[in-house]
Amino acid sequence: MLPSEKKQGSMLDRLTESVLRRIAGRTSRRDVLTKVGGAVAAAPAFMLLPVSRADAATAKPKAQSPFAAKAQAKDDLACDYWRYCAIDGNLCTSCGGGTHTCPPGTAPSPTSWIGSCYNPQDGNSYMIAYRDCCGQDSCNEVTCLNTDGDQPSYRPMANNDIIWCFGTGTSEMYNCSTAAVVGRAS
Amino acid sequence: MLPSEKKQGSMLDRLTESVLRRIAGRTSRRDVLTKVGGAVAAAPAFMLLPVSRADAATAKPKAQSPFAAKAQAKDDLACDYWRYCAIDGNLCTSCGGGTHTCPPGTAPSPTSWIGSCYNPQDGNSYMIAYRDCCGQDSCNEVTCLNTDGDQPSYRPMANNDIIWCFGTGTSEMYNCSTAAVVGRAS
Amino acid sequence: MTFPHSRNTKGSRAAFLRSLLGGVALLAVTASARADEPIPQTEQSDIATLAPWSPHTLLVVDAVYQHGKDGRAYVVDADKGRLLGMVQAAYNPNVVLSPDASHFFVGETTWERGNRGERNDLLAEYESSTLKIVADEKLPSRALVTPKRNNLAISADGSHVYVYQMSPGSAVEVVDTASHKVTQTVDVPGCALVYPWGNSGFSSLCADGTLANVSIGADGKPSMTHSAAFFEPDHDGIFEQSPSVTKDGMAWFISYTGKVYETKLGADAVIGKPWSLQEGAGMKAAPDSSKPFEVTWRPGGWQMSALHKSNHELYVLMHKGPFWSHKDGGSEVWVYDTETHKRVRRMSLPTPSPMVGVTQDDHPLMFTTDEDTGDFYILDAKTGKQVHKMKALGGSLIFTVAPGEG
Amino acid sequence: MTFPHSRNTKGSRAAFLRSLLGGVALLAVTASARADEPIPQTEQSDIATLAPWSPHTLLVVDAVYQHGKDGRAYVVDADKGRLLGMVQAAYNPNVVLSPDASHFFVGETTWERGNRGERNDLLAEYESSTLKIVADEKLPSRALVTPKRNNLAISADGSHVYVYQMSPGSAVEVVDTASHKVTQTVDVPGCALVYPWGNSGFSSLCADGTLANVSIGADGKPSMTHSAAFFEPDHDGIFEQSPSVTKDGMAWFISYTGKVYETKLGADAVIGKPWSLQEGAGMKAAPDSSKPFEVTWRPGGWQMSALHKSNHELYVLMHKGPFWSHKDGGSEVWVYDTETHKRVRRMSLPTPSPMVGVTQDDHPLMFTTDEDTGDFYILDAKTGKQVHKMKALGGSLIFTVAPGEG
Repeated sequence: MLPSEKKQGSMLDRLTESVLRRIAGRTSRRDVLTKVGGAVAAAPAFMLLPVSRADAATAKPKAQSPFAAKAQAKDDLACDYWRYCAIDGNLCTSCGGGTHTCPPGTAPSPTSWIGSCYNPQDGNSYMIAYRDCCGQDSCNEVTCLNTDGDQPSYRPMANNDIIWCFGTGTSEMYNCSTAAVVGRAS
Repeated sequence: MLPSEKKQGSMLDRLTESVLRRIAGRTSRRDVLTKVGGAVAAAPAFMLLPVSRADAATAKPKAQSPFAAKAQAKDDLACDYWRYCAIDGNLCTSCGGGTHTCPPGTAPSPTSWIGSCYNPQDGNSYMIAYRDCCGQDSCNEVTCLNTDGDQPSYRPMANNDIIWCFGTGTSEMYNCSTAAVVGRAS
Repeated sequence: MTFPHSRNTKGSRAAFLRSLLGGVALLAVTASARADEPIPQTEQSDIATLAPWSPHTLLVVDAVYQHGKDGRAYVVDADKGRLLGMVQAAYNPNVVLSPDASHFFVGETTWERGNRGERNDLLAEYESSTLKIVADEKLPSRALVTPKRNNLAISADGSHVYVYQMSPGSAVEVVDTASHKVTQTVDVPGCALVYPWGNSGFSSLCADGTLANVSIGADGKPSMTHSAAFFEPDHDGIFEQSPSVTKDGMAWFISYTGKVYETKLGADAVIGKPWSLQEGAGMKAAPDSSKPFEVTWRPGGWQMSALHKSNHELYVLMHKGPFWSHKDGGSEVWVYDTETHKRVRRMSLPTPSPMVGVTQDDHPLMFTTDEDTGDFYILDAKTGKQVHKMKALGGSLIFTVAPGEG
Repeated sequence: MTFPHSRNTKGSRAAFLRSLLGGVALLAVTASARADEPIPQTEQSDIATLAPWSPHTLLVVDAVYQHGKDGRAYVVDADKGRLLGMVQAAYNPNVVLSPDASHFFVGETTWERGNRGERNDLLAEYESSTLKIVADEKLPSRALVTPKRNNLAISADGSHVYVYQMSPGSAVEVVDTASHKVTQTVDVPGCALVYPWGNSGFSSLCADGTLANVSIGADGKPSMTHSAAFFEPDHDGIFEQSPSVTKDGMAWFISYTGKVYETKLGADAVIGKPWSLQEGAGMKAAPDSSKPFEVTWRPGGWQMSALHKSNHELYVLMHKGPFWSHKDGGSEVWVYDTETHKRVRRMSLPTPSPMVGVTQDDHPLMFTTDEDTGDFYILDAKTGKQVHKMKALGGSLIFTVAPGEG
């Protein structure tokens, strides 16, 4: 068993767990993760779902990183805006979109990577879905690279290098990233 | 009749004239130029050939422009190298090619625009064929914009805006420009 | 109408995954909202739409010289100095806006495998409010040349788009914007570019110093006339980026030395006696290519001129240089009254600019760029005072398109 | 093998024009040479070819973040600091060099109409001496992710290329380089990346802290083993860009805090007890994510490590920062003896760099970049002294590939 799985799961952890169960039926998450496939294993789609929410599990109602300690809640066009604690790329707010709105001419992905960011205004931490807006090449207005909780691509749900443009109905061309609040982290 | 056609044709003028005659058979260049077509005129290919060599006709064995007066004949990686008097784009010498050599992975166009440049070393002016190297996007090492004798695209043989990638056997994607000596201008 | 969508090589599996994943996202949001914990905001993703375009909403064309296959057209709110969105405009692209500003067209060229494979010359049509692509017609060809406004044009009523091609012969493709079909390709041998007039005519500038004037008859058949030669391309060429107005067919052809040929385009184009930009500013006229060393104020740049129609004002980028400096950016904009031929204003620019644009309203804004940084300047067109500076908006900003220009 | 050439929509006419124009060029040159006037040089166009690659000939991968569809791989002569040529490497590309450096492979993705239309995931093969494309295979898919070296790999004998895909499930496509065909796609659920070993095996790093080891049997069938979990991704993840050697299957997996797991890859991978970069430099080990505020020297960047095989030297980009600063570029390179686990050198960089590369010869060169300018630094790997600086070589230089690395 992984050391991180010993900890208490977060709300999102429990949430996605239950969603995962509905989809996977009798296959538990643990089974999916440890299943070793030959050439034709059929279950890889589940890698898009959170495989571990340890970062959520360790979330505290206090700033949990240097980024969080300096974050602000006023200017969503700046890289130190609180929601952007794990964003990598162009801020959609600078590209004609908003914090959870894609610019016209692009489409949001229903998939995303997930961060946990501290809001200095109310002192809570939130789960943030970094959904990419896709279909046009890079918008290049305000570009940020924040890495709180960013894990390698073998932890896809916590990785900000992946082009999260699956299922947009457009090409998988990356334009910008949004940062939608999807729940409380603690 | 165009005022410029009253002047004595240069060697290249006469040369291309004779080449044109071989191809066009009984159709003189003048006829081709003034021919007004409907929807299905068949002769537009001739626009690739020099339509007027007035710049050549006015060539003098002295520097004929501020560029020529300051040009050097030593460093073919610099924009003020004498042959580059009408070059627009990336120097192939900086992209892995030479003054008349394309970088590997690209191909030269058999077509080109033509400039007339003054060589400060021997005091002569030469006709320069600016043949583009094509098949990869812009190489971006040393980029120059010189405009001696550069005319608008309705004078295609004297225009350096056109992507001269016709007939390369590659895509018409511009990588860099060469500057081959093709004859004396005066 | 050809209108490809992204296809996955694992078609049905991909579709299944897509619906599955969409479902997960939805469930996640719903479940969050249901949870007992106090959650201040739970946000669903959406897509912005644009308000109807104002006279200060504009398209900025970026040719991205260093990465030509990623050209783009930016939609900018010039009042706020903010980017509203962008669409691709690949490889020597061009853009025209419909007369009512409800749609715009992008002429572009792609290759199936980036730099290889099948070439696609395309005319894409976008809805201005959503930037959604609504047509994506494959063209017979289009000219690959550093983009000039007049490589693509639209008729006064928006019924035709004209695509200049050079493949390698010169021709103009006529696209019916209702059917999205190329109805014909009109050869214009020895000529180039498209200066449209009215609903079914255009002129081209020719190598022999004439204008070719093409009328498309009620039967759809083109007929062509030529004007007499009125300029000498090798001694004093006319800038391809000279401004014109489609509605009434008026054009102001500006030469390298600064002569302005006011022209009424049409089957029987009438070319006025030229006046001089320098003389209009109280200076002596500039000499032509026969005196290539003489340094004086000259027009120059890439999109080196713009017109404010209702004010009868001609904006020209001016710099000090010798004859063959016609592509040097302007350090100043000189504004002329097209009726008196006099300079009425002179404005210094923040940095020399290769392009100038102007809006068509009563409080016009003027646009310039810094070639080295890609900064986009939004200036008061009456004073030259800076209103906004959009830092590094793009790579190679070559011209703007604003509502009401045609 | 699919191998498209540029096709013109006016096929036969274009072919005719091409032969015609080729003929004209030839005639023109011939006629010039025949003329009586003294002409010092009359030059025909040709195409450069490259000398056999030296240990200092390298590929520099440019992801061009701002214009991703125009990624490229530059071929650089590091002794001269000169560009030798380039090939396209579009949209999150990746590059591997054949063991004898005679060919290289580019994994790339294009869309038929630039940003729309059919998606093409491609494995292009180039001849190193000519940069001519010799194969252009369409793949089932490939992972679209900011490129890491180990998204693409080649076996020790060059017989297989491995393509990591995530569509969205994790899998590895095995390409036979002789037939240019994908012989199979091996699912690696819960795992990512390809660390090849020998001629027919590879490992992947997994979400549960294990290694998945895939052997391809003589019958072509894959079989997989898993190591025990040896790291905790959320507390101290292993850098995907950790270096490995294909020939003997040795890997040095480096964690965010600076632990180095020397590993012998294989069906029964053997993972060594980790040693600490900081302890090897006489400092105390860095804490993991449980103490996220502690600032100390840490490994970081993008391609944050390189290996000199024969010298047993591990090069690591180091910077001072807190735990989650693993993508901060290194202000210094620390060099370790992989046998003693001690730091043997410490070199300051001209500017902080997200990538480091090193050649495999006895007089090794080291490579870094300035992210903001795209400058490429060629340094003496033994002293850190600057040998050349190639100004603005590219947009987003992410890693280098030099002969003999595998």
